[in-house]
Amino acid sequence: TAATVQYLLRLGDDALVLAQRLGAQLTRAPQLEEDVALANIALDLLGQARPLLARAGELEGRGRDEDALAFLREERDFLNCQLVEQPDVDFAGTIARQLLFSCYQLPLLQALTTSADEVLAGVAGKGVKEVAYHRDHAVQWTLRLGDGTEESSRRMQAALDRLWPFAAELFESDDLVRSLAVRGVAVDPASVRPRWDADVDAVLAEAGLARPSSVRVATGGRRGLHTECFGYLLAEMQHLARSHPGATW
Amino acid sequence: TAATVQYLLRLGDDALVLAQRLGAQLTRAPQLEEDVALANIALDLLGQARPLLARAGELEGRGRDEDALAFLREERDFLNCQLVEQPDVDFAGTIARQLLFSCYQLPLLQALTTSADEVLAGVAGKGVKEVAYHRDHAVQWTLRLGDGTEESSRRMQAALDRLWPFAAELFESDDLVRSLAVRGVAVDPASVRPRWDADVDAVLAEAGLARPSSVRVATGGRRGLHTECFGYLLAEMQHLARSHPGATW
Amino acid sequence: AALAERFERTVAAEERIEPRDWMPEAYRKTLIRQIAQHAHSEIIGMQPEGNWITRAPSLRRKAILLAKVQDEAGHGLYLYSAAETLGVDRAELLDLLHAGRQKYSSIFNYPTPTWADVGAIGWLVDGAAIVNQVPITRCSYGPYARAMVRICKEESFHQRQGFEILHHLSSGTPEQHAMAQDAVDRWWWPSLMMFGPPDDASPNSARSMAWKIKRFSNDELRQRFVDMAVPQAEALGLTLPDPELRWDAESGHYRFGAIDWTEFHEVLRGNGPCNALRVEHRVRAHEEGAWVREAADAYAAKHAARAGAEVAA
Amino acid sequence: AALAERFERTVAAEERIEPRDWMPEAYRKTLIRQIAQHAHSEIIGMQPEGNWITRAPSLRRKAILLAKVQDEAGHGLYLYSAAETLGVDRAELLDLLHAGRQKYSSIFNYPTPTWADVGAIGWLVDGAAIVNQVPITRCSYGPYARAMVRICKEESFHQRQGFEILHHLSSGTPEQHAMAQDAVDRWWWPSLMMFGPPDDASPNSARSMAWKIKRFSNDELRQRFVDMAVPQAEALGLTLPDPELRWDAESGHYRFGAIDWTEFHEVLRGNGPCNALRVEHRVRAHEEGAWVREAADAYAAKHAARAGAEVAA
Repeated sequence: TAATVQYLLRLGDDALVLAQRLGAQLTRAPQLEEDVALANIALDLLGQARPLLARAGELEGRGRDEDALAFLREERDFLNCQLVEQPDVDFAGTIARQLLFSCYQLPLLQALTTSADEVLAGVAGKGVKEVAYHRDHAVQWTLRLGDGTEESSRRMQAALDRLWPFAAELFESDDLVRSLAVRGVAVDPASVRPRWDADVDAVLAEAGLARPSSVRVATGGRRGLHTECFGYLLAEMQHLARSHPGATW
Repeated sequence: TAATVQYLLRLGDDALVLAQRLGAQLTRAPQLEEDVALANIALDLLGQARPLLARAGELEGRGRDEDALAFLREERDFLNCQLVEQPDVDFAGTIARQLLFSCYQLPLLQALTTSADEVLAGVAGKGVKEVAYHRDHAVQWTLRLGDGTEESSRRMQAALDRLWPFAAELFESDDLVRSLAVRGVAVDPASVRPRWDADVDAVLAEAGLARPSSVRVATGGRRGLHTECFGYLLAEMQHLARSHPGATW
Repeated sequence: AALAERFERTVAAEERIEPRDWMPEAYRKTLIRQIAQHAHSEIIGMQPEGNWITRAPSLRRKAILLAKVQDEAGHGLYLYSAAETLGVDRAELLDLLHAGRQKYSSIFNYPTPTWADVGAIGWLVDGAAIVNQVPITRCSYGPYARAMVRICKEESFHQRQGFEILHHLSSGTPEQHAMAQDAVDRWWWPSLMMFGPPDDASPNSARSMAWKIKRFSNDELRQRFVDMAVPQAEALGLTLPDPELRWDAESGHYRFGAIDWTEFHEVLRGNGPCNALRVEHRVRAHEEGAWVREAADAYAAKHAARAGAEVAA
Repeated sequence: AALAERFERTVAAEERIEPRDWMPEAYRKTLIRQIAQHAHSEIIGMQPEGNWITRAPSLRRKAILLAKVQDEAGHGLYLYSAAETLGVDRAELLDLLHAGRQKYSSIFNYPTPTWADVGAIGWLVDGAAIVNQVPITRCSYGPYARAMVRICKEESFHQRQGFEILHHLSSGTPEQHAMAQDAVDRWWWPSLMMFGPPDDASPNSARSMAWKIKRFSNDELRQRFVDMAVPQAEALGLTLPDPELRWDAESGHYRFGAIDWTEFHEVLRGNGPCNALRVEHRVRAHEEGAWVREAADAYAAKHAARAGAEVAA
């Protein structure tokens, strides 16, 4: 179960951290409809994170609930991929991050609907519909920005170039995930890479955007190693909860 | 002594929060000499804040040291003026904040060198020389920016206009400070206003900048009421210390 | 004249004026101004609470708050749509907001320094909004009345959530209780000001009442709010910062102290703690989003052109 | 030829070449490249530690860290001045840094996720820097040697502070101890790489040695550092992440495992965890400061002109 706990934290932290980033964009979107849409996506992700973290805490058996895991863990204990923690430089960056992540998350959750862990299967079952919308939203905006104005195309390409090094980590396989995959609990993320490549390539082609050629591979999130922006995200997220030890809200 | 504690916190929090803002600018200055200069000013202010907070904790008698006061108080308990917490929008903003604050702090510390509180008198004695440099630094840059290029003059004027509403609070008098002034501990801040007006007006005139005409008066800091940016400053500053209750560093 | 008569008859019969109907120009203008101000208040009102989304102290509270601020964006959308039925468009109205030429509720010019402010806004500000808005569900202009039905339903949900936040804080640790009390102390008087100036200083009210846009006077609504809030404060275990507040058995109402209208007018004139901040934040989001809206328009135009070309081919 | 001979004689006699002296063009170029790289390393090196200034866990540590990062800016200033004696100016060198055409030490392309990283950088990175730099205090080029004397004095102060941070953490709570160990685990190997490629893969070393710019080979310096660090790690109560590390009584040195030079070359090629971040941060500060530098120049020019006009009048 220690392995399952780790795996649940990886998935739960991905959703939590991305929800946190998107939540910060509320009141800052380019139009009201996008305030609504980004909040929707953030809510879906938060709704995925909560049962995953709660389940991790339950299996761990050390009395930590979803809030203890979200608010009282330190940076090195967060297992999200580095992609989701990347800051929102502009709307193109927000969309690029959504595109890369949702094209990965959708086939992953589809495969996880049959997980041997009931909670995981339940979250995946509910999440598939949500993430299909997230992906559609990101695809539509990628097309509009890629095939919109000169500026939007330049910004969208720059955002993709900037975030591309963080994509490889999504598909990293390791002993933990492989052993859980054998037991039917997890899905080996490497298995969803072909689908991701096909989906992303198709969108980029239609949007007139180039697939970035960066060879750099950023990694470490699954081992708790994060980019320097992440500590500030946590400080903001955890400060109030940490300021009142033992209080409930 | 409860009044003296409050007064020491006002002065100490001013210095601490301004040091925190300036410290965040390190590696972001327009030239290396300014990285050095702003760090110097931040260090001076931090060096003033520490004995003031330590003295406040000592007089309070509840066992709180400088770190407990800096890292474990909540936003509503910080008594700094709102001016020092205002974010660094650009270098002109940093300089405008320095100008308004150092032109106030210098005559205040000069008067406090004879405070009946020994620690306060000591901090003031040492601080006078430091703040004379801070003021000179701010004045020189105000002249350069005001009388530099069109852009620099526009930015400097905008920064002054933006920060001007926060100046009045510096000179606010209340029963607490008046009663301490009678006892020779504090200086009534209203008494340094004429000097401030004269000094600031002279610099603005030489720099070709207009004295802002804003009638808005921002206030509340001395009662622990801060602008919305302040909570984020505290979250960042306090997060690590709050994450390890009871640890020393 | 026949048209005017029909308009008067419709209003008098408590029936709805619809966009296709003739209406007096002053009625249209009054409605546009009021609906726009209402919409702007929803949009600007996202900021004080949005300030706590990233810092909410539990995941459940974070989700509730996210949903609430999202609802406010949704309310803004309905209301701008309602205004658009009167022949203005959202972009124009937003420009007026950004230029400071249309107002939003002054209450949102106060800061939210603590988490308890989220509770106080929900309880008091949404509470006051509901008292203000429920009568508008019977407003003579159809689209506004219908938008308000939906909005009021959600607002009362928000108000209960605000109450619940404060209730939890009030019965929590001493620090939490103090935080709740402090927030109520700061929000109480501004909430009372939300109903607008006293009746004897509210020149436009009479006409709005005649048109059945407005149903009750400012002071009537304010009294209704106070009568509702006082027992709720007791249930919360919190006090209201008014030494003159007392039950008046004779009238069956709570009597309250004098409101500081100087503060109200200062905030209204732009000198409140957060006026500049709120408008700057909105303008920045709008300006930073300009290239995105342009891209969406360009894309739509290209694809409409292509679709047209395909049809022609 | 007489000039060249005099240059050779001065170097051989362990005397100093000064800016006014004749020197071979290759010597000048090598020095410019090395001093610039060194200066850039000080400036970029402010970032990983600067990352913790606003979050330092005590006011004392915050002051020490502020002072340290300030010292690094000061070191950058000395070194750019030393480079300027060779006929380039700081602005040119910064442009080369920003364009990625001059390098800085690869060690600064690693992130500082925890407070213990500040300690590890002080202890290991400054420690390695000192081993590298102390011999440069005897460099044949006078201005560089003199800058280095001052820098080394401050660096050894910084190194002790780093050691002290780790010592405090190591003997603190279990969480603090783990934080210190984790940081050392992450910084150890990159620190060893700071001495550059192994001698058999370091083509320019021989000439630098002949010119007495360099005094010891990369591998010699690396060994010196390891010999110094191992007992210090023991004193800290921390382990070094090298299972092959052991004392070799025969040679009187610690033997250590093989270095992963692939990682070194990847980071050098720009693919380290923070290469993009570091350069972008630097470029942003430079670009955002452009209007300030222009204003200062314009002001200086105006006032020089006015002073001239007054003299003429």
